[in-house]
Amino acid sequence: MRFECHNLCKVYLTRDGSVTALDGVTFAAEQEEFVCIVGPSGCGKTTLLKLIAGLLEPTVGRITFDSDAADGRLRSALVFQEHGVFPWMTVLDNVAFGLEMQGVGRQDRYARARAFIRKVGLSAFANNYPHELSVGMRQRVGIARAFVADPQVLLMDEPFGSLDAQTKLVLQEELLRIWKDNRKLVVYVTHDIEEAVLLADRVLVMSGRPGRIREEIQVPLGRPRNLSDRERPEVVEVKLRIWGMLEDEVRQGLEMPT
Amino acid sequence: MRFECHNLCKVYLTRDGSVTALDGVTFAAEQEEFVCIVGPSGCGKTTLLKLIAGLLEPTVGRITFDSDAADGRLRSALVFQEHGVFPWMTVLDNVAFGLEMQGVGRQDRYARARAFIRKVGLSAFANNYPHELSVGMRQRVGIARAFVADPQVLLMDEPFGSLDAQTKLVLQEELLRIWKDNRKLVVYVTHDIEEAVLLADRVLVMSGRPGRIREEIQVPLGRPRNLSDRERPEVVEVKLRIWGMLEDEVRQGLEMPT
Amino acid sequence: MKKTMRLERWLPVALVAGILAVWEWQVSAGRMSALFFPAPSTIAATFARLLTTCVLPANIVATLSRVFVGLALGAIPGLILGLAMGSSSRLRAVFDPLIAALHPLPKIAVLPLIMIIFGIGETSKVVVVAIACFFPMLISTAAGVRQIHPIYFEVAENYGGRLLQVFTRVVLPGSLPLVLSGLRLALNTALLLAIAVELVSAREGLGSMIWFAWETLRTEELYATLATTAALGISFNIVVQYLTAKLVPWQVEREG
Amino acid sequence: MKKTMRLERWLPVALVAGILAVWEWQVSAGRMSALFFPAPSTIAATFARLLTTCVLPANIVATLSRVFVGLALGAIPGLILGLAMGSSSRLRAVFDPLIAALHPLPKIAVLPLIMIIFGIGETSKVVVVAIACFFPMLISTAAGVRQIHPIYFEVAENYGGRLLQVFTRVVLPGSLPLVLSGLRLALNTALLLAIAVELVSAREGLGSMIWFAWETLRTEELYATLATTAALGISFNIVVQYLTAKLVPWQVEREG
Amino acid sequence: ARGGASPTPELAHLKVVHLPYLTFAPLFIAEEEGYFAEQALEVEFVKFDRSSKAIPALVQGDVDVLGGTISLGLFNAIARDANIKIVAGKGYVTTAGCPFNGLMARRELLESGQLDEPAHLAGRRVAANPSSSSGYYVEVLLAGSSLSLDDVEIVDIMSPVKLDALEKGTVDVVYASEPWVTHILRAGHGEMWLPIQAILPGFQTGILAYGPTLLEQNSDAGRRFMVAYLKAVQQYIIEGKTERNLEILAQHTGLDLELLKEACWPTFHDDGQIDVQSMVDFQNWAVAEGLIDSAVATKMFWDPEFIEYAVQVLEVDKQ
Ligand SMILES: Nc1ncnc2c1ncn2[C@@H]1O[C@H](COP(=O)(O)OP(=O)(O)OP(=O)(O)O)[C@@H](O)[C@H]1O
Ligand SMILES: Nc1ncnc2c1ncn2[C@@H]1O[C@H](COP(=O)(O)OP(=O)(O)OP(=O)(O)O)[C@@H](O)[C@H]1O
Ligand SMILES: [Mg+2]
Ligand SMILES: [Mg+2]
Repeated sequence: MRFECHNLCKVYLTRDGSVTALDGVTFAAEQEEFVCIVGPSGCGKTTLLKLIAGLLEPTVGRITFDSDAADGRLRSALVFQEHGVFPWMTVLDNVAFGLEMQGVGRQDRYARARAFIRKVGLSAFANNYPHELSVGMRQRVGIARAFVADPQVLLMDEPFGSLDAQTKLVLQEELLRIWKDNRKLVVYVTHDIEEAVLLADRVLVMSGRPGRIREEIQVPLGRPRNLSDRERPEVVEVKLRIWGMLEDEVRQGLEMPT
Repeated sequence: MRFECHNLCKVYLTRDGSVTALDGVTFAAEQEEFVCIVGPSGCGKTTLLKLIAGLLEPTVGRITFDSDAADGRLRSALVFQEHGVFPWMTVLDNVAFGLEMQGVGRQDRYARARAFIRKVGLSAFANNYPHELSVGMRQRVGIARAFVADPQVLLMDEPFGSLDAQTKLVLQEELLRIWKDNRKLVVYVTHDIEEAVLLADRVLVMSGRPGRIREEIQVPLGRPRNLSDRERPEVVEVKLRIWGMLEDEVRQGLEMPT
Repeated sequence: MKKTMRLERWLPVALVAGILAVWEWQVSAGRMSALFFPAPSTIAATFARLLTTCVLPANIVATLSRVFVGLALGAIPGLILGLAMGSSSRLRAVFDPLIAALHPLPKIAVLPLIMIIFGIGETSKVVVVAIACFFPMLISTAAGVRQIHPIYFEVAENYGGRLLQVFTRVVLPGSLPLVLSGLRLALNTALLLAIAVELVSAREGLGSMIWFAWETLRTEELYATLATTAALGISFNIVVQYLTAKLVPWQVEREG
Repeated sequence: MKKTMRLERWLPVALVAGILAVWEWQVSAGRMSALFFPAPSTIAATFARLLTTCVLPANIVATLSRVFVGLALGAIPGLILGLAMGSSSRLRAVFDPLIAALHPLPKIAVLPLIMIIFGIGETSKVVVVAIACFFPMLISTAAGVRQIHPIYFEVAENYGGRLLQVFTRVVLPGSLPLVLSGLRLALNTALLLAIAVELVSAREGLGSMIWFAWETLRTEELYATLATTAALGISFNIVVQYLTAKLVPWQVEREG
Repeated sequence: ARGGASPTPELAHLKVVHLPYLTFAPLFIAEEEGYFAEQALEVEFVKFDRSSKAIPALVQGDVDVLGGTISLGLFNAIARDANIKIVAGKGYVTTAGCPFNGLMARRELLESGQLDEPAHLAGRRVAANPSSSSGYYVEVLLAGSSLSLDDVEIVDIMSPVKLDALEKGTVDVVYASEPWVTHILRAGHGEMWLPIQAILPGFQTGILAYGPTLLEQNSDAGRRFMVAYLKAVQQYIIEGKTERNLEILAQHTGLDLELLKEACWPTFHDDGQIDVQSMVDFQNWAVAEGLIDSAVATKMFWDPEFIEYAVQVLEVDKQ
């Protein structure tokens, strides 16, 4: 499973004009690759993921998939930045939602969902509704839902943004395990440059609005990785490079707004 | 302006039982102090901030305020973890909302709101509605709204969680400036231990659910601080200490859920 | 909280009791026409008589059966079309003008036409009730679907939800609070129309009792029937509240 | 997208045109009773005659003035009480049973009582219209307020919003999409009831035209009046859609 | 001044119940021919869809004159101390001439002889209203064959539907009065079976009633109204279907001239008298049926003062 984005442009129409979110984004994601995307706030990362997931139509350009799935249908799962947890379903039903859509029977999908609910530490809340959860707990529901659906492509939009450092670490490890064992393609958006470097094979750095791929950085680390090992010189070096790139973009955005 | 929390307990009633979110939280926040709160996901940080803001009633315990405000009324502003940006108002009206509630005239409040909108880099979007913004942009609207309201107590619930590292840095600096210049009391919830150490005078470390104050840590750094200076030995030392404390809590929560 | 809630429960009862007391007093003092505003005690006695002679129960059953058959025939299609129209701007563009044109057509005025088409029996009456409660159900439901946040549709699409799945797992539960408020409107409209039809052409039912009470100017029977109607309205509301509590457990209740 | 939307615009028109064509054909072939289902061409001719002799315009004005006065008297209190009841569980506990009891009372059946209280003139007619459109407005509005996410109330409280400010800046805009759907229901209900009242007791208005058409068995006039009513319904819908576009610019429109 | 009691009577404004029916013909004529104006009356017609619905307004004094068919509500209101009284007749069942109202049956039933006598009604479906005069007619008819309303299936449907139901055979017999008699005859699926004159000859179908405003407060206006009314009744009786009368009726009933010419017009007593006995009978029937509480004495519901005055004035006028 791989895909290519060809010259993607996305223009949103608003009441009084339009916003160009993406402008000529071209890149390929290879088989079993772990791609991270970083970029300033509002540069179009979410837009890009939704384009890949097929939830939005590009204004210009197209995306091509090479799928090895039997039915030729792309099965991707997006972990939404805003969680998108259904308020009207219990945690259990939310997590099992992807399986339900695939037609997995009730018994089976609940069993599989419960396993992941345990992994994200929500066993005690399996029968609670989302409004009874904290923000971080809701985010974990969204993550579990994507994991359990076992997609070919896992699209994650700041999946661990509302989690404390320790929980994040545990779930990052779980993510890497799932990725390796199940030979998935992961596209992962994050604001945390360190996280991007530690997780990714390749980091795509985006420019400020309108979003373009400013640079692709191959991460010079082997596998398996020790996610706590943040101070290795290679990591620090790449981090600083990315930091530098993004800094201009951001300063520009904040000082001289478009 | 200072306040004290005495033995706060908060129990939420759910359909089938109850969740004890906080259990005996006691601490004081002093005049012009910058207090950070860290703790595992779901430990009751948001609950605590809402109690302080008066949006929730504690089940047990009470909060006392020593206010030096003329009207004796506490003016706090909460930056909500879920942003709470009104979908039916433009960015400008959202940011000016606090001033509007205070009865500030239209001209005046728009002028003051625009200044902060510029600071968070959203000038181009002043007349857009929130659904036309990215998640990070919406979060910046929430931050600007709190800043512009100029409250005595600023309560911030992971305010920069959805922002890229560079934007975050700029806004952290702005926050410190506002705090110093306007002699505010800030209570700041974050998942980023490093951030907590760099910003705070004192870090309160909470235990997992039910939330208690497990430890209070005085940060051994002078003012003003250089927020990019993350590798100073004092910082690293405190960071590691807090990390260690939280690690047990989290491992416990994830492996052996309540 | 519990205690004050109990107070609020009793407040409407107290209010009604107070109004009735003043009414009784005004009538007995001769300040109100006993012909058109018979004393509540008289009405209560009539009510009791109608109840024990089974006149009222039989007529309630007749009306309710029209209400519920009509509701089933009208509200279910209203629900389904409302869900569909709420989800699709295309369907809205097609059906909205038709709905807008048909909704305000006066049902009672076209009752003769309906009787010509559906015959002079029960069918016509039930059809009128069905038509009437179709619209509030549809309009409320469609509005309810439109206020579902788009992200939930994206999630469902993302996980490969098919049309029917999206309907049952997103559209229906997401709009449920407003479907239920539509149901409340539809139930009351059904009752209103059942009575209106009975006023015009039926030998049993609350409407025919009202008509009869007017024809013979037995106003105490009129009020007894109106009180029955009000009681039915209150029970409908209790049913809808019960359904809401059962079906919308995720609804957050603000206090105050 | 534009192009297909244009198609969807025309689809209902085409549908209606098709039905009319079949109808015309069936009547001219003698397969439908021309007495009760006069040919569309006959109806159109009647319509044109009523229009040019100003019979129709005068009656439309009479009905519309009742609709709008009744709407103002009924929907505004409905809106205000709906906003209040939606925001406060206390008010709900007090008023909900009363509303539930009063809503299903048959307005036309109590019209004689209303006439005793308000006289036989315009007031009574307008009062009935007002009562009828009060309820859908109230119920829709209250449901609309209840679906506002609690966080927005917290934000308003947090920034020290007073009751009136919370009303105008949170409760009203937050429920606006449903207020407008309530307005749509209320407008149509007002029109329905104005006609129903006119059927019973008015010498002018669309309802009296319909009644007269039945009494004289001039079904082509009946249909012409019904067509006028449908046209009014469509215009009401256009007004509500326009208001929605103006007042709810933040509404996200899903495609498809 | 023609017909005036006092030389220059004060102009009175009267609200009069108006239905676009043939039985209201004298009221239309009095208005159009200026008979009301002659009597210094300004008449405002008030519409109701049924005359019985106007009784509360009459009791309250919101309308001054009620014209209509006799109804149970009228007697019950009087029994409950409402000060309203019948003051003149407005149509009765004539024993001669064309049938204004009656029971009409499906043509094939009549032609095949399945409905030769009232007893054949048993088990048939009849469209009538059991709590009004049409129910009374059917019941009286059945009583003659020792049957009761329970032996037939009564349905209550609107007049236009009766036309269609006769055609489709979903009813067998319908009660109809003009212009529906003509409509049904024209449609061709039903025929007059038993005109009411064959069941209840002389029955007082229509009445004119005054409320407290004319009975108590302004009886002078009541007298003048009656003068104008009876003058119109006489014009109606004497002239019949003249062009002028046709024109007036067409204007007020909305019916076209063809239909008006074809239809049978109701009959009136030229002196405004009523058939008191038929009303007593009607009441007794209603009491027996439990439709009203008690029968009211004749002097409670009938006040002949106004017609007596009017007849006298008109006599003087003629001379
Ligand atoms: N529905 C929409 N209508 C109009 N403009 C939109 C819409 N969604 C996004 N945009 C605009 O597109 C740009 C990119 O948005 P996007 O959500 O993709 O950013 P992002 O990179 O995910 O930002 P963040 O890191 O803050 O989440 C923003 O400038 C935003 O204002
Ligand atoms: N409305 C509610 N009803 C029931 N339980 C609730 C409610 N709100 C919060 N809780 C529970 O209270 C606990 C604390 O929630 P809170 O939101 O305060 O956590 P938090 O520390 O802010 O977490 P996070 O870091 O994930 O935002 C959680 O276990 C949650 O399940
Ligand atoms: Mg984003
Ligand atoms: Mg929180």
